[in-house]
Amino acid sequence: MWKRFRTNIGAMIGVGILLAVILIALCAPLIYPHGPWQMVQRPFLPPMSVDGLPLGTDTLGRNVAAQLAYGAQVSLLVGLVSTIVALLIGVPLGAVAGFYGNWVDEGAMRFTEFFQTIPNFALAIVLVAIFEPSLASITLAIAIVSWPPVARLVRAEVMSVRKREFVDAARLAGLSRPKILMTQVLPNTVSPIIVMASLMVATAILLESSLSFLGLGDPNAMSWGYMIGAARTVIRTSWWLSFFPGIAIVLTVLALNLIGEGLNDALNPHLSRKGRA
Amino acid sequence: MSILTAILWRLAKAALTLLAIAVLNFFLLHAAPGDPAVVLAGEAGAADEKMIEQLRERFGLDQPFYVQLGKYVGGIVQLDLGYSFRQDAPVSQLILDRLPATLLLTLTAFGISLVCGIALGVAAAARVGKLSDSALTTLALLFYATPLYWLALMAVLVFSVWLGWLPGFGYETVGAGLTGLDRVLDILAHLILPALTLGLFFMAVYMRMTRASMLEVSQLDFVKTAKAKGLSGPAIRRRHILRNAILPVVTLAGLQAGQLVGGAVLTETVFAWPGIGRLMFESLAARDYNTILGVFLVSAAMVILFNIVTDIVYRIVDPRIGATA
Amino acid sequence: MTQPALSIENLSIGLPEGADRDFAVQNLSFAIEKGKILCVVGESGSGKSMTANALMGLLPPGVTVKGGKAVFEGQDVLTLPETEKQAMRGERMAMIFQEPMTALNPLMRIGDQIAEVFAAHNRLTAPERRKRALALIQEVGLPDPEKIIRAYPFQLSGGQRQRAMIAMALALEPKLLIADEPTTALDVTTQAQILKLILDLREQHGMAVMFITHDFGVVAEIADQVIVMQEGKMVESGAAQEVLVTPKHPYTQRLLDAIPTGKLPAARALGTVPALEIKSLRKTYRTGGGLFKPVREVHAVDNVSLSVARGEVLGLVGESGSGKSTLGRTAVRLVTPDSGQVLVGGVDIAALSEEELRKERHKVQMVFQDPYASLNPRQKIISAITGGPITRGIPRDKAEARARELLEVVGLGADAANRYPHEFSGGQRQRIGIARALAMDPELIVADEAVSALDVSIQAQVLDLLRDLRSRLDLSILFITHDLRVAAQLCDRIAVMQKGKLVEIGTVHEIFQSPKQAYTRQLLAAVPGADWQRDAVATA
Amino acid sequence: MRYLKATTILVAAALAAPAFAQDSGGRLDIVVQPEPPGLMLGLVQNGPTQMVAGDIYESLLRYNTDLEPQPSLAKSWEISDDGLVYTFHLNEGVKWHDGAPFTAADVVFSADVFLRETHARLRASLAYVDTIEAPDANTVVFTLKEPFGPFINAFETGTMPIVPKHIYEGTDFANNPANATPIGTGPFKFDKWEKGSYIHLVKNEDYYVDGLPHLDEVFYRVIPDAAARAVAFETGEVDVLPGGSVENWDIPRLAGMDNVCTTGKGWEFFAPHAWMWLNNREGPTADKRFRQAVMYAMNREFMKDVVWNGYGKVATGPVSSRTNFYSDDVTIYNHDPAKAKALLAEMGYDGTPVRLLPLPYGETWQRWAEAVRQNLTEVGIKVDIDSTDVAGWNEKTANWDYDMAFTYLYQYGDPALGVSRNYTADRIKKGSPWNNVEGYNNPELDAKWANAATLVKPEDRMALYTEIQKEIVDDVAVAWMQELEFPTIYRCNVQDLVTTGIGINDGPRNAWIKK
Repeated sequence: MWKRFRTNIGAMIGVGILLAVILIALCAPLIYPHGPWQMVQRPFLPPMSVDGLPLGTDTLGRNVAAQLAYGAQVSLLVGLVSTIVALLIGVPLGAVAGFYGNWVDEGAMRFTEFFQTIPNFALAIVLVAIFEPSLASITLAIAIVSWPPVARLVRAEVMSVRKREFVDAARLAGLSRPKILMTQVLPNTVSPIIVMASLMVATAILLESSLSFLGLGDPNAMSWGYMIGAARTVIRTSWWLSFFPGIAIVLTVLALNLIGEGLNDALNPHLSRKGRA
Repeated sequence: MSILTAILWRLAKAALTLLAIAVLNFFLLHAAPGDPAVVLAGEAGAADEKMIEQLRERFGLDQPFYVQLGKYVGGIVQLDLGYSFRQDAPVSQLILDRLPATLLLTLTAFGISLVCGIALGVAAAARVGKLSDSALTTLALLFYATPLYWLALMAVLVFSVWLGWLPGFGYETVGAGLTGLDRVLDILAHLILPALTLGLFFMAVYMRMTRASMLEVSQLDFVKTAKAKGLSGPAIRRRHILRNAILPVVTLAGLQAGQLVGGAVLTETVFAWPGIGRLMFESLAARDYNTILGVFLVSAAMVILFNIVTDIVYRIVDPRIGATA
Repeated sequence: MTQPALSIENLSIGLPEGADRDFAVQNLSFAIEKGKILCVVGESGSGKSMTANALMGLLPPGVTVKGGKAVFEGQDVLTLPETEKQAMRGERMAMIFQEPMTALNPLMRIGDQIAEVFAAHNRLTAPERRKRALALIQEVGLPDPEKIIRAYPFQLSGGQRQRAMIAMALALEPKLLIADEPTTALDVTTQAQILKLILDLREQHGMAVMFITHDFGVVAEIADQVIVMQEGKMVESGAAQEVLVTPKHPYTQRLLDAIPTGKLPAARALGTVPALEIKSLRKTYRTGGGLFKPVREVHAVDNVSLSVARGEVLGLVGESGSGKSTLGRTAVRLVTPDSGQVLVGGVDIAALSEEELRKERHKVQMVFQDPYASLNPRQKIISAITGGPITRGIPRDKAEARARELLEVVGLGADAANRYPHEFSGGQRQRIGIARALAMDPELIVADEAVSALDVSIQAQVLDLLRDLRSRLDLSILFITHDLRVAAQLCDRIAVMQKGKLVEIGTVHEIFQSPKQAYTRQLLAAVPGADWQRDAVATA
Repeated sequence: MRYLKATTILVAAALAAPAFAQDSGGRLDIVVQPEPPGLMLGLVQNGPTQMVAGDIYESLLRYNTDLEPQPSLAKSWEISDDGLVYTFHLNEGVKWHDGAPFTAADVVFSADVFLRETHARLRASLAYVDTIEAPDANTVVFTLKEPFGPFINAFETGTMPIVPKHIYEGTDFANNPANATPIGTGPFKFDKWEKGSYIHLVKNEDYYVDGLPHLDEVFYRVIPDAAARAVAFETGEVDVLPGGSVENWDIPRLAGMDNVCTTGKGWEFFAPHAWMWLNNREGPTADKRFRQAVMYAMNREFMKDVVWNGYGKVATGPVSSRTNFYSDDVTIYNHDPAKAKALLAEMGYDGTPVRLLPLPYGETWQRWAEAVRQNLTEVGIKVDIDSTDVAGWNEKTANWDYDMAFTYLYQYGDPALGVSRNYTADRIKKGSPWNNVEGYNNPELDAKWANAATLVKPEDRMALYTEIQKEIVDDVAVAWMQELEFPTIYRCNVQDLVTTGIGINDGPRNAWIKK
């Protein structure tokens, strides 16, 4: 599997970019010990115009490079944590629905459908506004709007796995149903979940940046969406302020997508079809 | 089960879903900090106790929570979305005023993304492994990874500000007094940028899906049958692969309708498009509960509508559904 | 000798890099006479389908013709440019496939799919095409052509779809029909009908048929000529009668030997203590139901009573949809019956609660059909086998020791224990499945089509194992199969089911030699090569 | 009796206006942001409503950029020497937009009945009023209980809009269907409101000042996004960007375009004054030394230059230098981190984090809060920015749930109207974000505020206000930040757009477009 993944050029490019982003995020406090908010120079300095400020300064004279580095922390953190939370909601729900079927399934799927009916970005906006923007509320809101596809995927996978004969064999072995679900069924749904999770991190990063762009970001955490949102009014005079964070988002999301596709090809060549729900 | 009964059944279910959404959101919104009376008073530039009391009374906020909920749900059942005190107009009026713009935007974006996505997906699948396929898939991946709003900003910058080809915002040229075809063309010109930016992301999604689906269907047995009949490659793609490959794309499109409507909030904000997404965003800051709830309901109804439409398309394309369901 | 319809010389087909061998087909040469049926026989992976695909120009990507030629109507079809191949396909050379369920476009009406053949070759006008389609539908014996022409594939049964496929293949009166295992997925009675149809059509149209099969029974039914293939090479060829009666190559002999011959084994004396008693069992499936959907009821098991004595192997035979699998699954309580009793060792397991059931589970075990689905790919063999005993409370070390022992018993060796399922072949997995069932010390094993998915030679080995276990461990087995020949080899008694009802039950000899019910006779008659085998019985 | 002589001269000038050959006709597109919640000025007085409805409704007076009263519905007026009786002589032949005649009864109804019920800010001034009477159809007399210096400033359109008695009398004001189609006496009539897009006003042909207005129509354009508003101006889609409609960073660029003029005028009446409430009740901010440290820690000049792009002026105290009664005789807090640190050390600040609530009015305010946080961080104060939207901001400030909170308020031309409300103890009331939110409680000063409001002589008032300012600045009741300046950006061929102290709000009345 790893062999197949390694030969996928796109995936390896993705891994490379992602590792670089992670490295930058981790090293941000070392390179820029004063944080992303420090006003270091005149505002609106274009890139490369002053030594030490390769990407220029923003509206308050803050170092864009430092902002990007700290923004990577927020993007990755929110992307990762919200995906984990979404998985924590979606996997059990989908698993139980798919495994027990009948009214459990009916109920769980109605519930899921219900969440899919509310336009998810609108719901995220309202949730963040209600809980007040902070990293925690943003993460939670993203998780709340992104679990339904997980639940559907896991349900579909569980339903297909539970029909397989080894599940019958486990029943005949006298295993209890929860145990069958945990030891026999769920382990066989892991690959598509991993693939989906990698794509969800990407989507979560996009969502976080969209929220920040609308001014619903955590005001105490520098993020890429915030940078674009803050720079949109000066986009004509200072293109670099919205350009660089935009590129950062595109690269990171692209990297995650490439990795997701690579994983998909390596783990389960037919996920694209099953995973569509 | 005929299409008609299926639709009726869906509508009945949809009504229940909508009611549930109303109740849930009612709870959610009323849990939010911020008192609409205080906001409204605050905006007036001055406020005293008396004014806030008056406003609360007018809004019905002085009543117990369950009474407010009861009244609201009672209204919903009669298709009354309530009254916006912030805007001083019935919510249904506010939404109806703005709905055409949103429908125009989302439907155009949906149409563009679906048609172009499928067309490009088919094109890429037909050239699988070739350079043009790689170029198309890479482009799709890029669109897929680009934040919608950023794309929108860049589009305004390039096409509106630098090149001056297209209007960068708004729904039509205000007060130009255009009528008939001129007005339609004017609206179309305004529509291009927002619909494209909103559609590009979904176009990428549908294209990738179509491509994958085409490739997968082309492995199926009946394609071999078609080849064995002596059909040409293009004929096989058109008559056999495409129709089968589109089904999952249609399903996906239906499921993504929610995202499309959600994405409209961003697009409408950047392009000053006078739709319900923007209405919601603005109402949120003002805690104009009834309007937010109304927008939620209407947009959820739109999602359901998209779902029903894709369902119908599915039923038309796939004869198996109606018979075995 | 007249000009053959097709002659192949030194055909070699290369496999892509990384495959388990370099050539799918190597140095293959044979010819088909006009109007004759040539059967290509071999087990899976023998290269017989690749040969057919190469002729049609339908090789999968990566697989290429490496050498040789195939002369058809004076041209080497292997070197034709794609456009000419395309023109040839469907018009002069047609093909039908194994899976009627997937070989038709699910979204297109049958009539359109037939008419499309004419369209592909620019023949006829639209109304004429329709007329011809109707005629063809009639010719292949489909009922109610006016309705069929507008039907979608899902509205047809498997046999009907295969007929529709044949109609398509016949549309332009091809000179050569390639049939790639066209009856393998069908029930025996349907298979017999389709074989007859192909024979009839050959008579009427005088086309040559290249018929690919793994079943010597089918060969006996229709072949004029036979070639036998093994791992891409032809090992034997000749007239059908010759090959069947006096096979020369050891592989052919092995294959013929492996076929459940229908030679009836001597009857054994049976005990009278029942291991399983099924009384008035009923199971009805309801589909649909809901506000607008009519309820559809299928009586899968309809008032069936039977018993399996301790040490007996009872064969449960029937076509698909006969309810035999449901009965088997009810016997192990994977399905809960609507009414009736399932007594195992005196306990009615149909009436147990979920909790009680888990304690009684070990009494009946099952061996499943699909060797690839019946083992958890993420679980080592040892834990697959010991899972049940450990749940029952047997200490882990004891359970593991027993598991290794059982792996020896089923002929795998104890070192198989620490490996994962994907390291084993289909036949080996079936052995693991048997070991797993045995590990529970069951009073009864239900084997649900346990050998159906296996190649003939492997099938024979597994049957040998079961026979061996039967006598060594005094096993009681409910052996479910669609194949009467297989049942005859292993079973003491046979029960025949049709549409949920028990049609007939009796000893193997009673069923084979003096069947009482018409349906049983029909089934027996439909067994491919029945006549030939009757000869075999006679000569045995 | 004291006549304001300027009156007649200006009326003459106005009447003589056509002699200057202003071009007539044309259309003006003005950005309005955010979209007003309603246009019935008597009911809603938020900024956008005042801007649009200021063309539809009128009050008795207008105020020039020096805040001197000018005629409007009243052509002349007198104030008795004791400062208790205000007599207004109304223009004759004035008609409501629906054709009904305008009379003194409308004024009495508006001030005494309608606005008393609906207008919180005016209600505070009306508390000084004893009676409002109309001796004849063209005369209105306000009689006060005690002198109230700033009363003459209360006759501005947004403060006392005159509403039609014949439409509102005896109805439920808030729910009157006529609110959707406002009827005023102003130079423009309401035509159409395309929600989310624009409000269209058309020329009032029957306007009582001959020759006015010059424009045929005015469009107020709703464009929700600051960047889009800038684009709209650049592409020529709108002609006027009122103060605050684009971010400050964009102003120099837009102002540098051809045929674009800017003016800082037109805000004198409001004199927006920005500060941070420092919660005087609890937390570190309850300590005067901490509040002083905050003042020293901040580099307000830098913030003005960078955040506000140089527009405005650093505030020295509670009163804007642009209004009356400003005193510069106060302690000046320059950027002095060392002093700030010393003060913090003296009080023993333990590093308790303080929450900073920015004003959710766009990028500038957000940046401002970030700059403050950075400055405070540099002297060792730990600051968390509280994030919130407009509603949350209102809620939190109204409920005193903050440590430091940005705000800005209009001064309405007189400390007694716009300043004292933020500092006197009687205005410490939960539930409103527009009073003494910080909880500053100084009874001695309260008395001085009260006294200053009722003195008749300006010089007496000045003396008191000077004392007040000196003391309150030492106490750092709040952290005064800046006198805001919102430049109006417009095409240079738009003439006479800003002629009064409320700028655009009643600007289109006199504006004309040079051809």
